Amino acid sequence: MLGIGKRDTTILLVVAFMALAAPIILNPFPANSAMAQFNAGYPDLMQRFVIFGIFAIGFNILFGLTGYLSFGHAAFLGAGSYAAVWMFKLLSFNVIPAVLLSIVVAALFSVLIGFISLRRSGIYFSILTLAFAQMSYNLAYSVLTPLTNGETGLQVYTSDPQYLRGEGDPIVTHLFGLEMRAKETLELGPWAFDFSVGYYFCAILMLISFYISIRIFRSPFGLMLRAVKSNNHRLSYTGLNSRPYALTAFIISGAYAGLAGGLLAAMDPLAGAERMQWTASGEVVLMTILGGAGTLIGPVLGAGFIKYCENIFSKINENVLHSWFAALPDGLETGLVWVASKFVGEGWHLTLGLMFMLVVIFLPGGLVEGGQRIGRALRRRRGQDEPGRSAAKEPAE
Amino acid sequence: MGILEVKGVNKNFGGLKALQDVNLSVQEGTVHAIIGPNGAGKSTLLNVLVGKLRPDTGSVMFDGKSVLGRKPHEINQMGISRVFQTPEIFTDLSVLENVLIPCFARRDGAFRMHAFESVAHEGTINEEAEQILADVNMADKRNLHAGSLSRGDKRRLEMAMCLVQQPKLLLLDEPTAGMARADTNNTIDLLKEIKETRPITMAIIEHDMHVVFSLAERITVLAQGTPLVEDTPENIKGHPKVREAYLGEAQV
Amino acid sequence: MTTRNFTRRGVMKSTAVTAGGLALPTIFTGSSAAAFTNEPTGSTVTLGFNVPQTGAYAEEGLDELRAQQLAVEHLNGEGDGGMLNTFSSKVLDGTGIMGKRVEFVTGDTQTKSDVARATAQSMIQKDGAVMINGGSSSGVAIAVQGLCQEAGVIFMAGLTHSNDTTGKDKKRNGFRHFFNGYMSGAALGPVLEQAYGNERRAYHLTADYTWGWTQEESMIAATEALGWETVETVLTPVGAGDFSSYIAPVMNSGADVLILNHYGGDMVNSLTQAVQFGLRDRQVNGNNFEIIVPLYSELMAAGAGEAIKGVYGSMNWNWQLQDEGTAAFTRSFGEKYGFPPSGSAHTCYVQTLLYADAVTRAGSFNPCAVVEALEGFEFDGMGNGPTLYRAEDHQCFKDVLVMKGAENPTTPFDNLEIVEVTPVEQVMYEPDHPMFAGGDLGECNPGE
Amino acid sequence: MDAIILQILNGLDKGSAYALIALGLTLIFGTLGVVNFAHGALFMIGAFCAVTVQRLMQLSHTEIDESRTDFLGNPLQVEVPYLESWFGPELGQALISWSVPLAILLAIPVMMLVGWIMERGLIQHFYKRPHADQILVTFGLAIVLQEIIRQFYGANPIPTPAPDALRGSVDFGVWLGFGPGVIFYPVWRFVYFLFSLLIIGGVFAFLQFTTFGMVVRAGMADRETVGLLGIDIDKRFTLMFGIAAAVAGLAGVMYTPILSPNYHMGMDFLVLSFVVVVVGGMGSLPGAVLSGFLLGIVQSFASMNEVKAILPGIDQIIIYLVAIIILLTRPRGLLGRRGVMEE
Repeated sequence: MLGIGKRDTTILLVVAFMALAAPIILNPFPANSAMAQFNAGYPDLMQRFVIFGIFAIGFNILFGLTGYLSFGHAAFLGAGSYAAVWMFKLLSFNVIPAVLLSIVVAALFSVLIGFISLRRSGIYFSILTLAFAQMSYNLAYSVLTPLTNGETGLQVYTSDPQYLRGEGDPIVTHLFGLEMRAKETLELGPWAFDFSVGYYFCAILMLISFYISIRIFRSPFGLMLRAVKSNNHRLSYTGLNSRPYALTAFIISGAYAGLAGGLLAAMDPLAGAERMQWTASGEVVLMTILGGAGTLIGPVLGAGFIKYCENIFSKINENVLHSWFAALPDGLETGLVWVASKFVGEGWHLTLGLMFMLVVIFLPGGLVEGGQRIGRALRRRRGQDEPGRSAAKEPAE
Repeated sequence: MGILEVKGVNKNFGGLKALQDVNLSVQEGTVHAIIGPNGAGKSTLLNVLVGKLRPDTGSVMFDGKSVLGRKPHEINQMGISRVFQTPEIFTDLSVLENVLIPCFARRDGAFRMHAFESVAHEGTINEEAEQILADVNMADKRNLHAGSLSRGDKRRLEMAMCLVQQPKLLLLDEPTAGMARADTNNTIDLLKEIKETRPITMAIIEHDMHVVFSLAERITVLAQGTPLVEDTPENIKGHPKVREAYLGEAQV
Repeated sequence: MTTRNFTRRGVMKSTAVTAGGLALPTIFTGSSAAAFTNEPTGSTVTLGFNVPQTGAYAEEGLDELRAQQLAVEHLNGEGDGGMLNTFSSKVLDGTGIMGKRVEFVTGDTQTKSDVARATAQSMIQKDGAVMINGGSSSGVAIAVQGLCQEAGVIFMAGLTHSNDTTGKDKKRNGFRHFFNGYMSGAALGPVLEQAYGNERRAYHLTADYTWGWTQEESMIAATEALGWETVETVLTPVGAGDFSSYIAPVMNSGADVLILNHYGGDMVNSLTQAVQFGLRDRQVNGNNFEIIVPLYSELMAAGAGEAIKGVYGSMNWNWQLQDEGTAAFTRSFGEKYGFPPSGSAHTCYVQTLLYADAVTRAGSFNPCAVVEALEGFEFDGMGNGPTLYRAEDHQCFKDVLVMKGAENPTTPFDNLEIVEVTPVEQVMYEPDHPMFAGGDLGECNPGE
Repeated sequence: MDAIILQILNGLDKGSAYALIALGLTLIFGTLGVVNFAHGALFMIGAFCAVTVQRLMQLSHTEIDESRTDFLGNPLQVEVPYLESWFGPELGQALISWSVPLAILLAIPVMMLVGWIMERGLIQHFYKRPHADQILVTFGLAIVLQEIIRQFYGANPIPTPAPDALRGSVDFGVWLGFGPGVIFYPVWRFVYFLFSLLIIGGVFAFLQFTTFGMVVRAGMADRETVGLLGIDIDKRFTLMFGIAAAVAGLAGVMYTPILSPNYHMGMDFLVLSFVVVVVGGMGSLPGAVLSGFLLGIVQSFASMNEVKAILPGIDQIIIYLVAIIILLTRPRGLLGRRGVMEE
């Protein structure tokens, strides 16, 4: 189906189902229950899941396939966001021109940075990209304020021209009149599920991005990219020029980052300079490795994992903990709350750090490997383990 | 006029004269061995041929065109393939994928953006790849991880990757170095078979005289960066200068 | 597809109460939309406390959080009532807000605009917060203020000192209890004149971002009005760490005053290092060389240690004030946590009470009603004397404190001492003052 | 001229910090081939050794001063450090003010121990893993370490002044023949610079003149060969990790009077230290030191008003700009070797 193999079609369908049903899947707990704290099915966070999913999918095309570890991809995310907000400021709140321009701007920016950085490989390449991104961030924060509005972040003012804005157009981001923030709520008893326009807009673009990434993975081009990672030396003695391959991958992943940046702005028309900081570049690296670099679905999982931690764990404060453990005897409750509070709320970074360590120590292939292990264990229990199968590990599952 | 013509090549590293006035002509369709003691400049010469090093003076013509100043991938596209001392393969990819890559390289050139086609749907290319694997008796290993192969199989795979490109000239850099006797014999058989079944020119750089005399039709002896003699294996064996410079130490 | 906007929380709560299970599955109950975003329909109301809990301003944020929790206790009738006893408006009676018990959710802004907006969004979309409060930087405050305006909830900005928050970025749904750069300059001016005279030459080191620039602009205006000369203004990268290469040129520039328009870690480092360079031991133009830090905070002063001795700066509020409200707040905070509250804690505490008060007076949680109740509101008993929330720009006007690093502090909490309480008239400015021009409050947005 | 000398001094001082961090990082890279993203955290832990010693020296007992009240109106509880009551206020204070240099004594064993635990407990399992995994696990470790420090010391910067005797600045210009009062420079910064030279010299001498050092150097060049010689290179590398951690930690201890330590200072230095190492050339110790000083000086000059007047904001990006230029003109940094970390 769709020109991809059966396995890939299954993966795509699973991802599509997850993405489209996310508002329900991510809200498993009744809205008023104590566990509602763990619900992630509200539009803003779901949008972040899929947007950072796009970012990580794109990054994986570069890092997962070619092995070039860029530490500067946040620069393209930021450039995409700025481009989109400028479109809002100059044209109208319609998201289409904004998203298109954000892709184009980020791609052009990545041509420039990629062309220079790819003259080196290994860590030298990483540091070159890092240097470019940090320069972009520092300048955006200070000297380029007329273009970026510095620390505050670029936003749309009522005094902005918006040349293409029609009379009755919404004053929030929209798709031909369909407001991004519009949503419908489905209530089933104590459960409540939000279906927001913005989320589905992002989710559909994520699915398209994911589909394109599958096609790239399975294409001759993708094969060449994996060859670049595996043995660049052999590649050139096989008559192939690795530089344009790597550069194209760099540009594609830059464009993905631009799309993600544009979508961030389309969901929330404010672009802050922190988006370009090295920590943001590092975040996408972590997402990809955590999920499983070079796998199709890993980066999406990694992105969801990190964003979930950031948004859910950081919001659990001592009050919430007390309400959870209220049923326990006093001393025990205090003790449990004390221990737990070190890992959530202000301590959520500790949880994140520990998770990084645990995943990488015990699951070298990232979360995807965790899934595979569970799958294999289940198969083995059913006695269906095919011998030799694990030996013939498919390189880019 | 040979398919490969090396004329007056000199290469210095600092004060060291690695190659001095090297002239060499490899005739189309022959197996030409280049031998010499350690430090004779064999590797330097090879690196000049594949574009990794640029000589200080002289010319290297392949098929009527100069290879000098061209990058390795361009030289490969001209029709020169290379087998390395330790097999250079794509260890992270499957055996089949390893041979698919040269197939694409032959069809599409040094760079082509086929990002939306599926590898699985490339009928002819897949057939070619399967064929060559069958030719080197590796068809049953097509789905294995190339990195997990035995050394001998890696060598076979590398050979297959070169052959599938249908090169005009195959350069072999000590193809049996470090191999056990049995593996060496297997490799010799493989090369012999290739020679018989394909119209191919080979240039072998080799230490092992057994290999050289089993395969070569012409031999050039290199010593201290200079070709000493060039002749048929029979004549080389008896050549006094060669014995003196090189074979004296080896058992022939 | 329809583009209705309505809130989940209100609907959800009502159905939760009536349905109590799957008995009455209401599908797409959009038509019963609330009148405004997150209208509280149950027995509770949720406030969102969005403060930095990680990164450089974490302690500042955590102190805000302590104060906010205290405010919630007082609103719900727990504890000693704190400033509720001294507040001039008496409508709050310790039964929550309009009879609804106050609950709160917290989030970590990381002092990043993006993250702060994400956590605020989650409070609004997921937790049904009707008011967002807190923060420790102007960039974040402006970003979150914009979000609250769009979403239709009230924003009570925490620590934000940039002129822009109630200047070119002011919003109808946002209010600021903190003072600003202009007011710092206006308050410091007379004190500096008295202490250092009229013939000084000032050298500015300024953090290279929006707050730094407005602070520098305000200080230049204030000091030049005294007759001081501005020798040089130098922008320094945020988070530079080592400021030596910016401090060294000060020595032979002919300046005799160094003004550090820095905050947070930058302030700690630049001040410590300037003192290390022996600037304050120097004599220039026959004057003792002096350093000024226009914006102080207790936590950062503590970070700078002994370097702050004798250094002038300004503050929004300090626990050493002598009025009743301050005493009440300091007592209840101190008894709960064991140390006195910081200025930013005070801001957030007061704002939480003020919001509750405004809702009660308006008789509605509707943001537009709250805005109306807060605009032009005058009150007393919350520290800093009589206070006005100006309708034109939502800036709060009250006395401003000029502080000095104490020479001999006896405890870790009195390392700053109040030099003067500058009366509000002196820091007053017109809403269309050039430093604040260009903004537009816009219309209040209740959401839907 | 005086301005230039001042900026050179500033640059050397900044450079000392960069060089020390980069030196430790390179030792780990070069010997173990590990990309250690937790190196900044080691620097931070060093700095908090100084804080710890300061806290220990200030251990106090409370005395109640009835004549004064605290903020709640209760009688004031005055904290009197034991050192003050034992040695009298003046000597006591003087002793306390020496906390930072004294912290070196604590930092060396602590850092060696931290390094040893890190290497044996975690890093050794990652020698054969891809660099990406090393980055992820050490980054996770860095976060965990800094959060632990935060649990104990809070997030606020903590003032850690230099000893009274070394506080303030000296009229350095007079020694160079300038008029009095032209070039003042803080004493502690001279101390830091000399200290860093001492450490750098010590590390080089250690590698150059001890058998241990020679083995390690050989191992840096070719690990397998050394292993073949029957030398247990792993054990030596463990110790090397400890030494690298100690170098980072000492850099942190002595830097505290310049930069009040806070829990995330390691992250602030992390990126910079990698840039320094890479500009110097992967695996090259002299390269790391050279590049540290070079970048420090370049950054100082870029901060001069005269330069900023022509190129606004240049001081924000100069380090990265220089890094890009160097990497494009010298493929392996200043003194890097071929093939190290190029894959």
